[in-house]
Amino acid sequence: MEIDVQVEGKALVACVRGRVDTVSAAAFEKGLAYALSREEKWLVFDLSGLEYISSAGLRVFLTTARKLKAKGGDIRLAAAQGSVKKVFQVSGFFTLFKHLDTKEAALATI
Amino acid sequence: MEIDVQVEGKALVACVRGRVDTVSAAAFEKGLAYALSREEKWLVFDLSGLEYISSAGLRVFLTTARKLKAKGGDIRLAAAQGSVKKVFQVSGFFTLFKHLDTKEAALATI
Amino acid sequence: MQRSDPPGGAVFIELPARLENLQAFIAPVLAVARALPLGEERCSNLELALEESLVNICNYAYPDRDGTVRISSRPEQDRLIVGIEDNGIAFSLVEAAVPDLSVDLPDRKIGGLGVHLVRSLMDEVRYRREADRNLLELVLFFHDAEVST
Amino acid sequence: MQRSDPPGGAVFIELPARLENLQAFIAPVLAVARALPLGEERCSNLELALEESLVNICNYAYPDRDGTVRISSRPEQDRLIVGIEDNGIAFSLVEAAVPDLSVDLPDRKIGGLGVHLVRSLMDEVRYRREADRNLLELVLFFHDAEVST
Ligand SMILES: Nc1ncnc2c1ncn2[C@@H]1O[C@H](COP(=O)(O)OP(=O)(O)O)[C@@H](O)[C@H]1O
Ligand SMILES: Nc1ncnc2c1ncn2[C@@H]1O[C@H](COP(=O)(O)OP(=O)(O)O)[C@@H](O)[C@H]1O
Repeated sequence: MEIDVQVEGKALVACVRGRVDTVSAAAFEKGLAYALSREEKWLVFDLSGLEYISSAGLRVFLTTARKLKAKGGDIRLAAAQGSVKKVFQVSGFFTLFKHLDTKEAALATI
Repeated sequence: MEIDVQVEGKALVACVRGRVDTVSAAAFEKGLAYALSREEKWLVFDLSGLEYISSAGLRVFLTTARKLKAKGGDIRLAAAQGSVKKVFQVSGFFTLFKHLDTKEAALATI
Repeated sequence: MQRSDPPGGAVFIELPARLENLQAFIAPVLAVARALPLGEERCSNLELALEESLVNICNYAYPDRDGTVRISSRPEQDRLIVGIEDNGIAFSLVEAAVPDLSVDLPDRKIGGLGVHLVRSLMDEVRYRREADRNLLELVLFFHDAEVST
Repeated sequence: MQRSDPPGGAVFIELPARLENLQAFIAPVLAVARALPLGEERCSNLELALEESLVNICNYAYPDRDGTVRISSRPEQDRLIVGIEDNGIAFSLVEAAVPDLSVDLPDRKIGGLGVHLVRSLMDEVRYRREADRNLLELVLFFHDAEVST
């Protein structure tokens, strides 16, 4: 799992790559702590490089979204691929969160 | 497997960390190409961070030493630990090459 | 290479039910699956279903003692069956309640996705309690486009 | 946790003899070994012996066709036995020649260390050819300081 967070306008973009599983979910959550400590309240997840996610990782999206909603913001999902996209969909994440094909499209919805 | 090579006086020091197995031996060899392309003909392997080595990795030490000997130099081994040290010893490497407890001691023999 | 043997794959592993053993359980079963006409996406679904069910056994099946898990896997004619057994507390992954996924974020349960994912991503999930053992079976049918006969 | 079950470990895996399956063979056997009174250094020796013998089967046992390897592992009273089986060309790891390790670098053979390491690091190595199969057994006795009885 690799994550890097960058400011793009009034939002943050978190680019997540590799595997977020039971073992690496804690590192994923830690990697987001910086994003949550900032004043931006919108966070776009660029998932184009995410290869695998399990429920321990999905949980982090839910808790992160709750924290940002409490500030008046939210998360957006972008560019989930293949089996990862299927997992998000089956988990109902595409009704909870907007999912766009690209990071740019996701940023444009904010 | 991680390797970094630095110049120390008239020798090079290659610090090898992690695992050198059948799969990563090729990357190990590639990481040494830079060292072999330089004019220094002495190479000290700092093995303090090496956790595992299999015969595919041992082979790289032998071929590297041959190349340096052809230039009038050699390799030195330093700081092999635990089961890795056992593997070098059983393979006869401590009669082929000088092994010292520290990188500094190995550099002092050149 | 002149000809191919049948892919040949079978796994039986019993190990302590501990998270540090996750990959030791999952990697061989996935290697069996990858040699079968399932396709990469369904192999990835299987990996996820294995992780979720094994993690739950490690976390919940043995609340007050150590215990083991057995995993076994072998292709049948038209399907891969993976058996997962433990002798922890009775738990039916087939009947367990799953969270309501239609509610909005404030009311949405944070947990409970693991069981839901296993049931959604496998073609068939069977459970029975036999003596003091939980016997779970995950089934994937071969019906990938790449089937080679 | 109130009490410990016996460590409980057993492995049987058959997979195509391919380097990409190395970890799928090795990880479960190592997990069995790590739950036994062998100590970390001897577990690492076992990892190496498994890698060397499996890599050789992948590289040499099936020169002109695909084939499989079976690995099985189970603790007996005072030892861990790991069986490695293939039906490739006959090869006795016990009798194979090993390079002369006393000669100096110019004369030293570059290969041949794998067989030598397996024989040096295991407590016992047994080989027999049965029908068209190679049956190799690697044995480690429990005699680590941490033995708990
Ligand atoms: N093997 C098991 N043994 C006992 N209880 C279990 C087992 N697996 C799951 N459970 C119960 O089912 C619940 C839902 O599991 P799951 O869907 O994986 O979500 P989570 O683990 O995030 O709660 C768990 O919280 C636990 O109470
Ligand atoms: N399973 C096997 N089947 C056939 N030949 C083998 C097998 N294992 C090893 N050999 C032969 O024994 C030789 C020595 O093997 P090894 O000590 O691992 O060194 P290397 O693979 O570096 O040559 C190999 O080169 C090969 O010719």
